[in-house]
Amino acid sequence: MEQSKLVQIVANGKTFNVREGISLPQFLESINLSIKNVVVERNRIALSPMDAKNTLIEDGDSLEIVRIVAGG
Amino acid sequence: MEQSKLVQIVANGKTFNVREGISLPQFLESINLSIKNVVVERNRIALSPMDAKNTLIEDGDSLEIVRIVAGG
Amino acid sequence: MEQSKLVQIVANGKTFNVREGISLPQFLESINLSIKNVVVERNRIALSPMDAKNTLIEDGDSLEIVRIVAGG
Amino acid sequence: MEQSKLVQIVANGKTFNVREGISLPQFLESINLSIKNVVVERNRIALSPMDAKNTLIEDGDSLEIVRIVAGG
Amino acid sequence: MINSLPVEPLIIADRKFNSRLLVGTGKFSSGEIMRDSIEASGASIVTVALKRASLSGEKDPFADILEYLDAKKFLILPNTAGAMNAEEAVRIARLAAAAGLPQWVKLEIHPDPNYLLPDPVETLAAAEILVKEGFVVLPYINADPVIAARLQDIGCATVMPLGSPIGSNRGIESRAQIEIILEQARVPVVIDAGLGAPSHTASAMEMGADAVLVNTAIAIAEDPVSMAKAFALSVQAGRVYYEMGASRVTKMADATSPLTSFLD
Amino acid sequence: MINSLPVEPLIIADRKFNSRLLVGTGKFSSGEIMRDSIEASGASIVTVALKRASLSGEKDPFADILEYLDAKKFLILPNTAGAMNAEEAVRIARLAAAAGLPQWVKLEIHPDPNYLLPDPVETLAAAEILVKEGFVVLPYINADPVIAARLQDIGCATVMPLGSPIGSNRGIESRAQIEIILEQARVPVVIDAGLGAPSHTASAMEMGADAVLVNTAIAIAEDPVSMAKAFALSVQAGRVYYEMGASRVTKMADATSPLTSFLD
Amino acid sequence: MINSLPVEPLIIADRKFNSRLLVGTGKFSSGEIMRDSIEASGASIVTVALKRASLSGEKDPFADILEYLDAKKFLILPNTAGAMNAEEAVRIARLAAAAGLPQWVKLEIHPDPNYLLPDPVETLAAAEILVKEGFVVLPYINADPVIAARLQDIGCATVMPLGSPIGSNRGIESRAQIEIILEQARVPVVIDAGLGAPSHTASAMEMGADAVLVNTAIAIAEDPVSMAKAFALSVQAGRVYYEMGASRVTKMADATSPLTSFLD
Amino acid sequence: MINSLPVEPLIIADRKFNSRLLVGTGKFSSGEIMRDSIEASGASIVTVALKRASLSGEKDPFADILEYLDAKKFLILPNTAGAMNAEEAVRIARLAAAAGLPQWVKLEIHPDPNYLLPDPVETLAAAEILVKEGFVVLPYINADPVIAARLQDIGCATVMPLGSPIGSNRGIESRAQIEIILEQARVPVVIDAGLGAPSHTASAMEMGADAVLVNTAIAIAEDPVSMAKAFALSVQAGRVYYEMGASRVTKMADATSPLTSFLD
Repeated sequence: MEQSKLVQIVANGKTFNVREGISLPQFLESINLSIKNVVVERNRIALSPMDAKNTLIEDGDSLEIVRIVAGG
Repeated sequence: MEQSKLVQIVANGKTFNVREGISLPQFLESINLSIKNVVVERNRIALSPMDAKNTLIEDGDSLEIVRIVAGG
Repeated sequence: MEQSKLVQIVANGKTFNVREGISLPQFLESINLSIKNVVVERNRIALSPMDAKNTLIEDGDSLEIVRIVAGG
Repeated sequence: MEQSKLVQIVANGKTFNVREGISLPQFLESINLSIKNVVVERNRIALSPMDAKNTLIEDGDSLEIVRIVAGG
Repeated sequence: MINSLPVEPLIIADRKFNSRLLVGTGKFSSGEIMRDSIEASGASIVTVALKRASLSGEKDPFADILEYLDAKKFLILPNTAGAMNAEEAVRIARLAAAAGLPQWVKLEIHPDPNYLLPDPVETLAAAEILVKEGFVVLPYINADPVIAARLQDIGCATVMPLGSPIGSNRGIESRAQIEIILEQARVPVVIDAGLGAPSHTASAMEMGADAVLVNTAIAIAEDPVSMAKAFALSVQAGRVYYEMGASRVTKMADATSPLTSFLD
Repeated sequence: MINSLPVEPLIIADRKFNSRLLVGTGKFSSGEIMRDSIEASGASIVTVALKRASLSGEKDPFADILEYLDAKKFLILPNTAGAMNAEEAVRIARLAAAAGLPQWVKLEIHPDPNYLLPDPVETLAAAEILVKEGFVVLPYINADPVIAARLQDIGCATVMPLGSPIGSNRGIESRAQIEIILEQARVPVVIDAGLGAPSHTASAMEMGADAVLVNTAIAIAEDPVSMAKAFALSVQAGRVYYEMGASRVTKMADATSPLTSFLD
Repeated sequence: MINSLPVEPLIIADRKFNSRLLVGTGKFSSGEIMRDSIEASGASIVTVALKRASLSGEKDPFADILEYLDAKKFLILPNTAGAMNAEEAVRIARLAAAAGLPQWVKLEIHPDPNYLLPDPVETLAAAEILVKEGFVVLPYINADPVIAARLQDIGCATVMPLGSPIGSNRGIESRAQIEIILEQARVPVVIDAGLGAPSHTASAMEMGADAVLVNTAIAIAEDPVSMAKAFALSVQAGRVYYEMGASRVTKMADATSPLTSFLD
Repeated sequence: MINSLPVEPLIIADRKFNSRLLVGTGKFSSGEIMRDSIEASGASIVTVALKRASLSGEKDPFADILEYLDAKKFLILPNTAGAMNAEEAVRIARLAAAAGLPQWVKLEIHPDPNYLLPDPVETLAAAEILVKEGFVVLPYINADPVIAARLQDIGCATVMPLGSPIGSNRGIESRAQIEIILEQARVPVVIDAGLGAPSHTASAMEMGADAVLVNTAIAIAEDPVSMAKAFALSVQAGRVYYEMGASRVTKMADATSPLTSFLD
């Protein structure tokens, strides 16, 4: 069986090596986050939940993953 | 008929000549006041309604007739 | 030699037994005070320096000895 | 004798027709101002007294003529 | 309904009152508006005054004020306004009691016509007599902690320091002195006079006043009924704050949102 | 029930809100207490923040804040706290909108960590972009009337001058400047930050503020639910007063009781 | 030199004083510093106190205070601090006079140990006796206009309302009441106590106070001599302002530079 | 003579000034009175304005202001009043320098005609240009600590926050914000505008301001020369106090006279 290639991305300032072709929801799951509880900005573009669901991770992607939290 | 004697009293700073033996309620009525709406001090003694009702005017009486009014 | 009689006085709330006939300046000296630096009230009468100088202590005297001090 | 040509300039927002070749000091004098009491900006360039003295008016010049006055 | 926030009741002379807003009856444009405003205020204590009756026959407009006040719902508290000295104040108090009002009195003696500031000497003298006669005495005073202490020594049931001159709507001008009165008080402190806006009464309650008295600001408002409610709300709000312990005031900011490293 | 006093509704960007008290969600000790306090406050607008998710696996305590807030009952208003400049603020606003929150934003950019005072230059830059993108922008500003006017020129839906530093509970310290902002305002003015007691919010409303935002003073109170009600009452009280026209403040006293010739 | 600004002299009981700054002698670290500070202050009136002599032999550090004060240059004004009631105050005043001090007295009776607030009842009683005995009486009072008026009626030479508690350095906290005292005064008004900074004394003079008394803020300063001068300057500055008529305070700005159409 | 109290000199852009009182030249009734008042003030820095010359021939009353100001004794500081934006302000500054005035400028841009409040955006833009051109820039700003910090970052030689609107004589209304500016300042802070009484300038100096600017209150006083001196005295007094470390403010009293057991 062929080994899948790894691509490098940055999420919230940290570097991650992930399988090529992985989806954003899959990546989030891999780090114990759910697409339902976060909002993601990919390469400076904020993603709607719909867009986020259908996004595939690409090499060099820069992600900001944020939550809605308490604030005044 | 014999004419009744007059006595002199002071009420609220004004002098009045009234018939001898007149009651306090009668005097008040004579000046268009009702014993029900005023409080009376006679010779520096405050009169309860009961006392006021039974009081007879005497010569030289000094009356203060006051009302309860709005105030802060 | 005859021993002089003692009289009892109160000064600033404390009881003192002093020789009969002693003068106020002498009494003050006996307690290390000088008539020049204090003002004395004797039996509720404030004494001028002149009066103080000529005052003889009597039995039962009540003295207040005060100083002029700093104050606002 | 030939009549000198006129050129048009704007000073402090007003239009003036002045003789061609006139100097800035001459222009100022013509409107009762002295180069000693004013500061001049010509075509958005502030002129030092020296520069101002040697400046010739040109067609289309835009002047701001200001004074130093009281102020807080 | 307005009294929906549960706060501790006010207790004066062992009597319990649900509201910490006392209301005066002066200056209203009609008896009906006065009645409705007092109702709206939720007040438990309502002041009235005494006045020489006119003997010349014309009708006093408010001569029948008690018809508008249900003595079962409110404590009708007579004041001694108009008294020039202790003796007059005592006579007025006795007249009020003789008239059947409760033997309580808001003792106020203020001979100065411009600022209506209370005379402490006459007030002390009158208080001493009235307390001995069994009156519950609520004296109106300047914000003077020494006078407040003396009146408490005599046996007054409250002290009522002024915020600012009667009817001036200037709020609490003698805050520092009132704080001392509150700190030293052994009886309820009612801040009276000059409270002209809901923020004034809220602030009075936040400082720890046990109650406030408002009259002018309600009575001469465009809509006295709504203004009465507004004051009632503010008194509750201030009291809740006080009972909970005041917020910590800090010099610097203290973030309400997470601030660190939001984005790279 | 609390909203018993009829006051004019607050209108921001053509949307009508029943309450003039905005509430922040920061600093509550639990989601349940936050929810109940907001309910008690009667607020129509509730702020939230955005924060980088932790990628190290531990659970954020409030990560599920939206479970406690019914988006049908409240306008959930995201803020941009944590943004160090205009660009970051814009990105945060877009993220919030992408997340499905309404395209409204409480724009706050305050790089200084001690006083959290807003940077007017960055705020103006961000506001310009966000307004163009269709956001309803509510900028948090210092009490600077010129900045307030500029933000209105740009098309902001409100201005939100600070009373005093965030979380400081110091009340309204820049009263004179806020008065000028109010006088010149063409949009609703919401006084934000530092309002620590009901008297502060009452006073803000009495001055003519259209609304106030409170967070810290409610969230860290001993009993946040009661404190939320207290602030709600004070806001209503202050608004009623404002709508009625402020009381006339006088130098001298103005008697509430008849004074002349009480007794001989 | 410091007294270079020509202001009207202060007149108390027909005696003219060049300086409107009265200085207390308490709390200085040495007699020499006290003497030099008083010199620097330019004061014409200097207060001293009386104290029971110690009979146990130890030397009082300041027992010889009069050696530092030239009675030809200053009016040495004894106070009655420590008196718990009128009777004690009268005795102290008489002792001071017996000692050869002028028959003037700063009458202060403040039994409360925490705030040292004057007792108006005892003060009135003592003033009445002392005035009859021929004393020039300068009573220390709370900022109570009614007490101030009564003391003037009795024949006091000044009234000395407190700005804030003695030694507290809090400035003028009862401004509104002091304004009334000033408006109604028939004798010079000396603001005493709590004046802790030159701006406080300047402000007191600007309000129209005839003089001020400072002690703590000078005596415990790092450099009492310079601080004494600073207070002297501020008193003069404030007085000049007052004599000239206060500046008109406006709501809006009033340009100091020409504004119209500077450049096209 | 007036400058008799030794205080640290003011240093702006490495230049040393003996006086911490800056004086404006506007609104004086004559050149002579202006000159004498400035002399009396002891000021080292004096502001002037620039104004379009009238081309219609009538004489400007103050057109010859420099005849009254000795440029050897004072730094003549031109302001940019009248500028509606950064570009105009820069042009005015350049004109002033071209005229031979020092390359210093009091940068003020306040388009609003009612309150003359400075526009921070235009002020920042102009400051950036002028600093690059070598000007010593003293910007007039609202009491906004963030703007103050940005102007310092750019290289301004001071910041000049306003106390209250120009010419209003209202004193220091934004005290809390000015305290933050002072705490964070890396250049001298000059409080400008609205200082209407000596107590205001004393208070500004006591807070730690490095200098103050006064114009209206001196210029329109009944006797500007005496008023100038009064302000000078108050500035010195306030500075001495600041240099010595402020007095400790206490809640309770702290006796200046011995109190214990005066008499039995």
